[in-house]
Amino acid sequence: MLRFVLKRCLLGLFLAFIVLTLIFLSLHLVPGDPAEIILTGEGGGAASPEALAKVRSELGLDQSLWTQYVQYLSGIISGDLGSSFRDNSAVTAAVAERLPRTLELVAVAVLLALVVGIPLGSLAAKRGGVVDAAINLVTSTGISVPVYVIGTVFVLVFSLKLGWFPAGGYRPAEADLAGHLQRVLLPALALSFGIISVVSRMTRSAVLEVIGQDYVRTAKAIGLSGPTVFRKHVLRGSLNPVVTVVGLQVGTLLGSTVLVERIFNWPGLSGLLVESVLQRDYPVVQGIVIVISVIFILINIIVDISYGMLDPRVRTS
Amino acid sequence: MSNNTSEDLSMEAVRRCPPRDEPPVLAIREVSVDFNIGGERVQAIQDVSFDVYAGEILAVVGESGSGKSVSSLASLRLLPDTANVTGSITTAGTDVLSATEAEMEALRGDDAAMIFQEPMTAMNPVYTIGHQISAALRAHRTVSAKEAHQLAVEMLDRVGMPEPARRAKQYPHQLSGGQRQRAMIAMALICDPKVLIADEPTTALDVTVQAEILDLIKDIQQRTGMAVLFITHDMGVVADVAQRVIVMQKGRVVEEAFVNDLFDDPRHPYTRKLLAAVPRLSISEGSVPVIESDPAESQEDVVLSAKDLVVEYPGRLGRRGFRAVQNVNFEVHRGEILGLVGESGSGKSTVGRCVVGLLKATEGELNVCGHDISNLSSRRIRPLRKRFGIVFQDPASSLNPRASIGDSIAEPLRLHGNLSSGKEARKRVGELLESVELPSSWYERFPHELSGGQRQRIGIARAISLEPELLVADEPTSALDVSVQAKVLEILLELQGRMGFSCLFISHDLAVVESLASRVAVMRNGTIVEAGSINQVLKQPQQAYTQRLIAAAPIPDPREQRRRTVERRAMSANEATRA
Amino acid sequence: MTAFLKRFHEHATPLRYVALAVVVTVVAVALFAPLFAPHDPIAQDVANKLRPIGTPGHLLGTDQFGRDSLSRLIYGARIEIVVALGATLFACLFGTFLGLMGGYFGRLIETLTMRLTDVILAFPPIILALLIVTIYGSGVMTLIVVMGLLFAPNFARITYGQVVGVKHAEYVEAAKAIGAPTPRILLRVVLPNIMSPIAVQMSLTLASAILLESGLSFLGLGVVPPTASWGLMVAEGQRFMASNPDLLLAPAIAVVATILSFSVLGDALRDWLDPRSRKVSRPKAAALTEVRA
Amino acid sequence: ACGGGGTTQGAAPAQELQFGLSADVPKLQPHLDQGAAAMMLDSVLHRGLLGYNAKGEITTALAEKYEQTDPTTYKFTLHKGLKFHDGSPLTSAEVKTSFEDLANPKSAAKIVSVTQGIQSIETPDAETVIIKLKSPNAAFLSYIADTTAAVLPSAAFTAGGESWVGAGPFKLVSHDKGVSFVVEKFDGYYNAGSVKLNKIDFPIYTDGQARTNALLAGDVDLIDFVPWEEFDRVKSDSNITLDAQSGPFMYLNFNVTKGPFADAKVREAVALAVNRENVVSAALSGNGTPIQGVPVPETSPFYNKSLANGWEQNAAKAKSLLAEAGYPDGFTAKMLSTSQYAFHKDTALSVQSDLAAVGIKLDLDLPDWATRVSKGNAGDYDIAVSGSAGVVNDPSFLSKFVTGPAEHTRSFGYNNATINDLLAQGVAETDEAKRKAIYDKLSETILTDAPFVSLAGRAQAYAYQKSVTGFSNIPGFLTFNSGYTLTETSIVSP
Ligand SMILES: Nc1ncnc2c1ncn2[C@@H]1O[C@H](COP(=O)(O)OP(=O)(O)OP(=O)(O)O)[C@@H](O)[C@H]1O
Ligand SMILES: Nc1ncnc2c1ncn2[C@@H]1O[C@H](COP(=O)(O)OP(=O)(O)OP(=O)(O)O)[C@@H](O)[C@H]1O
Ligand SMILES: [Mg+2]
Ligand SMILES: [Mg+2]
Repeated sequence: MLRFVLKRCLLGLFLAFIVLTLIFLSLHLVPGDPAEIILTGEGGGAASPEALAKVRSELGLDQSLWTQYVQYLSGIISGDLGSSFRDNSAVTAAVAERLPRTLELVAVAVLLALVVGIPLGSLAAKRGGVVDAAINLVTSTGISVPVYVIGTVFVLVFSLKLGWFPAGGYRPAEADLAGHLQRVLLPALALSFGIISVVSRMTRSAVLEVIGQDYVRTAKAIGLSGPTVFRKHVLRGSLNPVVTVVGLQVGTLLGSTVLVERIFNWPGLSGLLVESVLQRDYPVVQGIVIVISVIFILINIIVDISYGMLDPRVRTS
Repeated sequence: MSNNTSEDLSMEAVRRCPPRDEPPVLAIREVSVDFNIGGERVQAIQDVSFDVYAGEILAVVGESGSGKSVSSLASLRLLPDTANVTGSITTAGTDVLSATEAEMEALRGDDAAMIFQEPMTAMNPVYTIGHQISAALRAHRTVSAKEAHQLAVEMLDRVGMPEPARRAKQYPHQLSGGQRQRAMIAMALICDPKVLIADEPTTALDVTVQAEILDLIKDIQQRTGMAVLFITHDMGVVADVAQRVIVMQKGRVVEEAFVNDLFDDPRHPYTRKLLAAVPRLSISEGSVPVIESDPAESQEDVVLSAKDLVVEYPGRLGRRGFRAVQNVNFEVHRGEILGLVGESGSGKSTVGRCVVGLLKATEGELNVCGHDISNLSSRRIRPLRKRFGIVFQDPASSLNPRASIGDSIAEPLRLHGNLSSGKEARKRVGELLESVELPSSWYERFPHELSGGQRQRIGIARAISLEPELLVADEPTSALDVSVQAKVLEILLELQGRMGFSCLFISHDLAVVESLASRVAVMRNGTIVEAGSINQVLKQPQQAYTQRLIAAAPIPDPREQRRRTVERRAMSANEATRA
Repeated sequence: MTAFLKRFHEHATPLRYVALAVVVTVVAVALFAPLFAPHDPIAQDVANKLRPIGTPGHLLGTDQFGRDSLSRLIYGARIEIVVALGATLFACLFGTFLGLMGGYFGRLIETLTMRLTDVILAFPPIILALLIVTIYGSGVMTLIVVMGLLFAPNFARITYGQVVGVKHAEYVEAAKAIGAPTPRILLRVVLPNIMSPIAVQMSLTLASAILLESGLSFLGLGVVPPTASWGLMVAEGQRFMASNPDLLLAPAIAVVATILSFSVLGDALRDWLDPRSRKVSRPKAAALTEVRA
Repeated sequence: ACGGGGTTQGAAPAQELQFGLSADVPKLQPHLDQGAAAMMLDSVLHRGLLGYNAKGEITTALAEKYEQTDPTTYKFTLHKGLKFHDGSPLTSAEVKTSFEDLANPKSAAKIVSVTQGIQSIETPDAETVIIKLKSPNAAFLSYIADTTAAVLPSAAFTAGGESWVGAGPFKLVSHDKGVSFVVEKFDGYYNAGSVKLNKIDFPIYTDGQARTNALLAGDVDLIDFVPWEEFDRVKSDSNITLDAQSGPFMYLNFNVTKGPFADAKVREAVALAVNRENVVSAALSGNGTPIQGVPVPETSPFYNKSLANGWEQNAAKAKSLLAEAGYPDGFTAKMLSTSQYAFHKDTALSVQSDLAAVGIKLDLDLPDWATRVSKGNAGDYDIAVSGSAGVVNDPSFLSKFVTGPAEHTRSFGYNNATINDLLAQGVAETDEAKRKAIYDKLSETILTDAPFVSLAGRAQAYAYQKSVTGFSNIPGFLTFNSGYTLTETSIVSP
């Protein structure tokens, strides 16, 4: 077990290295020049060739790709993710500041998704018929309506119409806990819509798969109550695909909450990532991608271990 | 365990006159069940009625597929949704067909417990057996988890599970077929039910354990007055335990009688046929039907030989592995059937899996059809596969649940039998189905739509479809009624006669082994303790274990069986005092 | 085909027929878009812009260029079907293949296949899409490949998770024992037994594909305007959501209806594959209550 | 809606303004800054010698007074005792270093084309600055009144011009990256007495819709850059003032080094083929003004009505021009725009449709903005959609669009000696009538040579709660300097 984790972690490091190299190379392949963007801004500015050259050399972009790569790698090894092209601040600090915010959104959303999605999917599987169809309608809507549409509707209804929540924004929890929570809820809810649907649909199918097994009949035969049979035998046996999709969702969301972040003006990691790509802020993009990929690789390791935990027949080795 | 005669006599009395003044604990009245298969209704049982009284063991025997399991499942309302049940069923005072779900929950496992036919699929693979047994207890009694576990271990001990404390922490797939069945039994008995519905509870058990289990059930029954519905196809077991017997055929009850009467004077033709087909262990009869193979000829042709075979199962999550087979040596010659008998959990199935290359030998040599199979890559083994077949011990789990049974049987034909067309495949499958006494029209059925015995026959049909040179048959007839069993044995013998087919025949039914095999090896604790010709081993067993095994084999004659039980108990008591 | 319909009928519920009808309609409309569309989908008529749903001559209204929403919806179906289905199929085939291999063989093959998916997954989807599209240029083919690549790991992981649970099953051993070659075991034994989460994932992926297409179109990485696609229409609609919600409504409903239909059909496929639920059992339960009454 | 700012209720409102800002500003470099958000911060944190009032007229700022002693010499007298936020003194020396930086081509100052014309800067005493130009420049003062000509402390120049410390009316108290800026009134400001706001909180709302929603929900008091799609919604709220002015404008560029667009006739044909009303209506939701000629603002004294509509839509003429140029059946070309900004994309779509009508088929290339800029700079396009603004309202701003090195806001490879000449004459001329004649001539040349094709002026709007008074949107290109009016802004109880 320990060996397995250790092996996977080492492998994970290697993977992170590959990701890093790929992202480094592809960023440099993408058209668009950081210096131009820095100097011209979003507006229709113009920059002189001299100024461009100066900025490029300041950013080290005039060196060969190889040199840049080696420099970047040696930075990484010493724990330095470099500094932003745009404001020279340390990428590590930027990530450290933004990551918890996005993690918070994702965590709340996933929690909501589990709390709502699993019962919903179970209900659909157990009841069938009209209930199933109705849940299918809800979840299909949940996965097919873009999060930015749901988010916008939330703002229009809950903030503008009803005035229950502020229309987005961010307050640090340590300074203003109530304000912070007020602002987490809507985006997390909007985000959770899709995950709820995914979890619910996976649960439904897995439950249907398990519910006809002989051991479920045995569980009934020893007199366990319906809910207990369902929880301990049916659900437990259905968890594998659910765990898989939840793991995937968490990982994917880390980098994809940008639209929600935008609509609710939530200053998270994903927004920074996309903005940094658009601004060709290579070090920030690289830093964020690395962090996300490391987290994702960890999640995958956990999910893989959980297969063995969930089903003793799976040998984790 | 005491064994004085007076108790036996009183038991004999009980057998004759079950107390009829109280209402039956289990009353089945004109129950019919049909299943919906592809929109059609298929009748499984029709107008079945019988009663089981407190303190009584009612044996249900009959054709495989005659509706024994369906009737028993119906008594606890455990049939799948596709079943339609009519009639009336009263189980331990509860009107099963109209009870609320909560009433059923209170009933199941507490007043009425059930032992399922196929323990592999009937136990949840993700919980330890200890957990599952204590869950059964805690569903009805308020005990702490720790206590429950303790009681579960005790129960496991009582059902003869070796090293119960360790086993309690194991998962079903880590146990042998018989061990699983014992866990299943422990689960059913843990709450001291008023009525026990036991569906072939001892099929996977070797006779010694079987005898112990039967004793245990009888014991509990005497103590608590439990009513037992005992489904079995083993007439010996019937003779051993039952007071009354009902015989089922084609979904109906065709005969009901006290056990002695049934054996003395069977009325229904089917019952007569059934009794006639029962293989009898020669020792009980004095005559030995010997199938002598020519040793000179077979010496040349060793189809299968094992030298110092060792098999170890890997431990989970870095724990130490488990050595299931140790230094086993044996040979099977061309045209020979070697019987492999022995204690449950002794490694018989493990040897069998090893022989067909599903498990790698940890050490030693295993020569199959001229190839050292333990050293072959799976790619190299594949072409050999059409030369040997295997019947798995657990038919439910060895059939692909997503494939129709026809496809499952056709698969080897498609792979090796160079079939010219789909039509031909259908035809061949039809023939094979009929050869195991199943209608050829069942091609499209799925495994879960069959009875246990029917599934087992699918496994046999699949294994013999290519007419293999070597067959590993792991308890191939354990779930079959004796008439079908006789048919299957006949097929095997016919194959042997026709094409010099050899067989490693794993069984706990000594009579079957005797009727089929020329030589037999007895396993215990992963080693072969005794081997030799049938005559030698069964007539003059050298090892105490073998002696016990033979003594424990039930005889399909209630009076004789009583006598033997007494003898056996005396023997084990002696052994116990000696030890 | 008739066999298929018969089989379908066996599991049919009215909802499933509706779903089938929707899918057939969408496909037909996509195929014969010019026949159905009342207007040229890219013809602008700014004077008639942002008309509400129900405007005579423009059943579903018009967008900010005065283009007919209905016609755009009809032509958009083409792109949507090609892109979303194409990407889903590609992802499913590729991902399931990886997962099967990785799960079944373990060891080196597992490391290679599953770690490959880890690498793909490690890139946030938007970034990966952005990178590929900016490097290779946008277009239908790029979209299919990008999205296929993006979604393949999901299939791979789900398949993997299922395979590791199933590969030690006795019926798999039984298939080995009769000498079935490994590819056949994988396809005929393992796959059917793990199909249902994959089928669910397919309908989920279809939805994700349409959404991502929308997101990418929004970022200009999707189909090149003025070509219509539903995703593009949804993205555009969002801009005018507060002022002209009608613009969003039509494509959103089209997307929801299509995804709903596909997921209903996905369920049908699941039931179809699962022999235990292949006979719809509802009438039976009713019969049982009758007996009790 | 509930108040997030806490400024909308109560008898005596705290003078604290919640200003929803359209973008984060990672680095503040007043001499370079071109974005709306950065310029907004520049205008509150920094000050130059001069400034603008609400009407867009030049006013004094750090300079207490100024005079033009001869056509090329300006003398500025600073207020006494000026201080930066950090307490360090602001004297003529700091003004000098700042202007030297502005004039240095390497520093890429926004107004470098103007400041390069500085001959010398003299500082006879701590309060006096004398700037001499190489040649007269009628627009010089307008340029140095822009926020970009802020006087920075010398520390800024070691930091590459980055400066959060200035001499403006407010000082920065905190910057939570990506979340907000908070500034407080700076008591050392030369005119601190007249500044009414004590504090301005700038929460950042990058998404236009989110920004609008925040305003409508009452979370903020004022927002910049109201998205065009939202104008109606904002207007319909009776508690809110929408303050729109025509701002930057949309136009087309050409790659004149190759293909059909090398021919002026084709370019003119394009100019005549586009329907500008449609651009305004479709891309700007109707919130803009069609520009059918050279984009000199109507309010400018240099506006010439007869020339202003020289590119009025005329498809027939466009076709005949195409035929003259040898393209009677039109041709296919690649149009560069960006999908990152919807109005750029929609402008492209609108133009695409109009040009198709005269036979020019355009394939759209809609990468993200960074790629768009690169491709624009490299000339990787045939025709491109651009949007930009002059720094000042003075017509000299036109030079930005027609002369200079290759640049994405200019037609690639375009160089016209006549135009360059006229532009030079225009700034050198001080007599207004003569200037007008020169610019009329310039306009005529532009109309036929079409170095760019103007399309539409974008309405640039701020919106604020009715309780906010004194803030106003400065007209024309000066809209980005509107932050200057925050010194007069206050919050009154409703
Ligand atoms: N996968 C496994 N992991 C660990 N131990 C196992 C595994 N399978 C079997 N065993 C152990 O190996 C021993 C031999 O098992 P095997 O199935 O060969 O017994 P058997 O002789 O066939 O018994 P039965 O007659 O009950 O079927 C048993 O003690 C069992 O617990
Ligand atoms: N779920 C089901 N769907 C359809 N048919 C079924 C189902 N279960 C059982 N049957 C059919 O009902 C009949 C009775 O089955 P049952 O399991 O009761 O037989 P059995 O007497 O227990 O036989 P065995 O001794 O082989 O276990 C069989 O013909 C079987 O094929
Ligand atoms: Mg049965
Ligand atoms: Mg066994």
